[in-house]
Amino acid sequence: MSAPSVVDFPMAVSPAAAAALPPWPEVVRWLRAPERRHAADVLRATRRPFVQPRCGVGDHDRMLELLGALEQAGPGLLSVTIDSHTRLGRFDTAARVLRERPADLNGYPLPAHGWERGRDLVAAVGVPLEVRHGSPEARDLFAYTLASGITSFEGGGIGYNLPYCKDVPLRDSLESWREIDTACGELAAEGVLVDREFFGTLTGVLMPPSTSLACALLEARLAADAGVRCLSIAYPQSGEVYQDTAALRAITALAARYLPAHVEVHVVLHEFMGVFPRCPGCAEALILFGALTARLGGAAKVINKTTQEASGIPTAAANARGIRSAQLGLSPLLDFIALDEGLIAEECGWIQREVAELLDPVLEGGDPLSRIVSAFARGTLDVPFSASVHARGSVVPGRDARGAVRYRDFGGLPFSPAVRAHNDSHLRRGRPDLLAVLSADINHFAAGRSCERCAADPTWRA
Amino acid sequence: MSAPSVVDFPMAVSPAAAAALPPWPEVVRWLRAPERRHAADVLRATRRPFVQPRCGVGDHDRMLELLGALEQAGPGLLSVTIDSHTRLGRFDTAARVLRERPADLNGYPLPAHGWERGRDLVAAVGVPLEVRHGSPEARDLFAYTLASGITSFEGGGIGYNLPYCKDVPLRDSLESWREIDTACGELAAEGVLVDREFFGTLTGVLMPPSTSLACALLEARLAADAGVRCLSIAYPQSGEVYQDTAALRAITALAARYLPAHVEVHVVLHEFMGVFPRCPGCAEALILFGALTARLGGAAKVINKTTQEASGIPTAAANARGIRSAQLGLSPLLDFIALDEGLIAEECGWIQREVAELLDPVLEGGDPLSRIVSAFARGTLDVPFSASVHARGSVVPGRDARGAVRYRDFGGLPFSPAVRAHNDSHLRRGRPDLLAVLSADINHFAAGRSCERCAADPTWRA
Amino acid sequence: MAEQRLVLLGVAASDAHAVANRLIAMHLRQAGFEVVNLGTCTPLPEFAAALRLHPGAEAVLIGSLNGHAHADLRELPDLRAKGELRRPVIVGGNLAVGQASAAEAERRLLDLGVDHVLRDAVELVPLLDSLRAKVAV
Amino acid sequence: MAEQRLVLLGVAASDAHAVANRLIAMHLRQAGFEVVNLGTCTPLPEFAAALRLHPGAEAVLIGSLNGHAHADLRELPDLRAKGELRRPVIVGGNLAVGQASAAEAERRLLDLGVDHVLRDAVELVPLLDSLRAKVAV
Repeated sequence: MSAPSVVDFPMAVSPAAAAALPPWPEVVRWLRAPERRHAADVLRATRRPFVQPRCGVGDHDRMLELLGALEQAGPGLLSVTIDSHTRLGRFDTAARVLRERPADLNGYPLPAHGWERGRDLVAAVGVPLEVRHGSPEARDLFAYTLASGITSFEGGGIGYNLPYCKDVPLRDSLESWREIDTACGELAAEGVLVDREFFGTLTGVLMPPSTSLACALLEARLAADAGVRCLSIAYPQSGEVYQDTAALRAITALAARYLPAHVEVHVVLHEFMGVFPRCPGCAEALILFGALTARLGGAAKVINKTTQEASGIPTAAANARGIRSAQLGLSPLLDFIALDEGLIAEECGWIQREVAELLDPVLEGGDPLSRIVSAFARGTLDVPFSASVHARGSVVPGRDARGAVRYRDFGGLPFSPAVRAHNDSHLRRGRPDLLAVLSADINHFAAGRSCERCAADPTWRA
Repeated sequence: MSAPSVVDFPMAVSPAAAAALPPWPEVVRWLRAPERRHAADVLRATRRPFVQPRCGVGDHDRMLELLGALEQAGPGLLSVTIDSHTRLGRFDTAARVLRERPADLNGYPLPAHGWERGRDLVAAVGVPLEVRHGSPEARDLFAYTLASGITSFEGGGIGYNLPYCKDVPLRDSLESWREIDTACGELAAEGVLVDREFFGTLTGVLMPPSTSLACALLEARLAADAGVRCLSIAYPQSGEVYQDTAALRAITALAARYLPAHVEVHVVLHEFMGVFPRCPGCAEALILFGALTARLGGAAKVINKTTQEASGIPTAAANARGIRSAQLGLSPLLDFIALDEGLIAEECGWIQREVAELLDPVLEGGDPLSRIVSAFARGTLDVPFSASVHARGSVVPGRDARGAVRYRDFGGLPFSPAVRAHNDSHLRRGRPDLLAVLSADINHFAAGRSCERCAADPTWRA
Repeated sequence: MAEQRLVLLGVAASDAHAVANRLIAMHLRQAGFEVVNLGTCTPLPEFAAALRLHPGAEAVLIGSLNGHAHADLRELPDLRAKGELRRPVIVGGNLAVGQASAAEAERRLLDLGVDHVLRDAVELVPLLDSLRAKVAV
Repeated sequence: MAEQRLVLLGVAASDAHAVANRLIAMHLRQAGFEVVNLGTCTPLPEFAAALRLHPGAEAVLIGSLNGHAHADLRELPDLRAKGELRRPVIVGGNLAVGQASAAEAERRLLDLGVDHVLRDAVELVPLLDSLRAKVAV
């Protein structure tokens, strides 16, 4: 193996990473090996939604065990979820915790383990892997991902910044992700299709569909412009099945409008990302419901939850059980279930219109990246409950009577009077005891009403 | 306690049973105790379907453990399933096997254990019990059931004879069950409501809905005439959701037509009773589907299956998991699921018409009991795949293109030309390789196509 | 015109499973056989008595689905010793409790004097044809 | 006319959970407070600096949801010793990893010099009112 150098990689990686990694041509050769199966292959081949769990522990052997246990449950893809230290680029800290107390890591520290172990993970299971994390700046991690032989990578400059960081400028995160996407373009030219997934879930709580889709489509547009050919757009389940079905179907229509024709777009549903019920029956019903929603909305995959969601990182058994619960919702026996197509079409039309009113001002003009940054600064793009100072966070969401997520306060969003009137026809705006109302909306599924037992007797489980 | 005597009981019990049991007034006093909770109370109170598992092992302590484990899963009622020796009245054999190898018993031998232990079972759990068995003649068992404090008892002279016995005359079984029903009437006069359930499942394989409902309604009519006030009518899931929903809804309409107004009627769905899939994912999906069907059809309860159905009596854990799988199908989150009401109404109308054409000739005339016996002898009532020589078994069922169960051969059933034409419009009659066609229909759900994994790759599990 | 072929059919003594029995009867009748179906729960002496009544039967077909085939057929050597059931006895179904011991269960049935053990009903008519061909030779 | 009441609000240093922070800010503003919201991931010295900028603040409210409250606040005694953060410090949220140790976690925070630990945000305004009443007396 020849000595690696920084210039080998088609993006800026740190000298330490460059020194640790194999040279770029070797990485490309490894990725092009005909026996390699890629996430894009799975996404293309699927006729029904498949299930993908989250999955990451610190210790390498335990990670191998976990992947093996989850593979038994029949996921379409498996995840390598990265720990918090690594997400923030603190590879040394991750390495130290790994040596001292690996159980303290809340994910798999891929750079600390090294790319050879990454290849072990790939070799250990029969389905391709995706690296999932939450890094505002992920070039080194992406280099380790590719060197490991993994060709599916989640994240973008909006969705992996605003919910996770207080003060990383959007321009910095967007520009660093542009390098990652450019590298994907170079790989595509070499015949290696990298699946890039965008985290439309954002802050995960009461996310209005048009905000989710607008942010993910902007990331997808930047990625496509940089050369990415395989795009997965993820939307978080609100829990109102008509709204969710409409939002999932809107992704395909919006992609046709805002993305170039030569890219392939896969639709992803995140199982409910808000406050999960503690009752295992309610949690399992919610998981099944999410998967059923994915099928109704025509998603390619479902990112799954478990009955232990409310109490932290699940055991392998709970995670495997979560996969099976989602698969139940995907059973062909439930294919008879259909929704009122008229209602869905109407909801889908409004979602597309809202998204267009958010996207068009950003995309009709000069450099989209700069216009995104300034739109968030002005509040004409916004994210509720943003952790970052680089989004205004002045939008306030809420649930309507059916449970669909609407805008309780539009903040600075540039919606037309028609969109505003339609929104307000579902959800009366104004602020009568906002804390209580918002808390109730946030805890919509936590209140133990999702299983037959809780419905019959809300007191049976505290 | 005074010396018991045969004449105490309002039905003929054997001298041995009479000697072993407490006197009738003491049984009635026990049943009337205000703290006693009865199955009828649960059935009346339910707003959504609840789940009831099958449940019976030979050893008393293991039975207590099993009931305790299943109660954790939240059933609405629990079962005491009786072993085969006891079902056939061989109490001595059951007692011998219980002493020598209790694990060889395929149910709980209540008379061999005695009524005091029966009361232990009742006291051990917080939900009422039902005795489920399969006895063509069950007076002694019913006496032990009442003495135990159990007021729900399955069976009737048709459904507990034709599928279980080769040569017990129908008149004998019907007359013996009439005594049981008369005793229920006397108890009703004393203020004790016994729930009597009728096993419309019959031989359990490809049962046309009108045959199931006709037999159960005849048993219910005889029971009501003898004084029973609380009737549960059970229908076996065919697996075609429109047909099953229509059949469940038809029960209420038919009960209003054929049963006196003063009785209460509860609708029961038996989860699919045919050849169950071996794939655990398919089996679990089928269980969930059954429960969802029960909700759509407005049933009060679901008698459950487990993922171990294909391989025999389930473990306690598998049985508890089966309850939870059914509860998933009953989750309020799935209340958005609705069917085309027009299709259901049409199917429901034809089912009612078929049942009427089977029942009216039997009920319009003299003593219904005698007319039932002669109708089965003539084949104007019939059961496919009867184990008994007292039904002709010349009816041949089959599945139509949607999977609904129709009549492939009407045998001697007195259907009108309109009913025949409607049936034949769904299922072409005639016999092209009947063995292959019937085997395929019987194995409809065994073929591993009910879960997402099998649908994606039918080879993944043999 | 071909002569009418006749078989005796029934389910073993301890077994009330009627579905496969009815299916096989239909299948054989469709294939042109006359079937004397003794139905479920038929003890071996009842098969012997039926054969005395229908001496033209070319085989005795016994189904068993509850795993108790060996116990239900244990009188076969005695009956054969008395000159009864002198036709090929063909047994099919689920022959043992559990899958692992199926081969073992088959061997024990053959030891008892059962002539053929079938695992799939579609083998039945070809077997009857081959047995008849042997007799004809 | 009542004078404008002011509080400092923020989330502990290692914690990016913004939802509860935003909710509490809205709640307090609705209750008439001016809220200086320092947002997520705010180290204790940043709270101290904000208090120097806004000396009229009547309390410092710190949310913590990731179980690391004690580690994030361990500089409190030092800062107090230097004359900083001389206002009631009120902490709320999920204070420890796991439920069992919640009471223990609360005691350790109080030992560190935290003045009040709240488990429910609805207790916040009544607490602020009672603290103000004490000051007024």
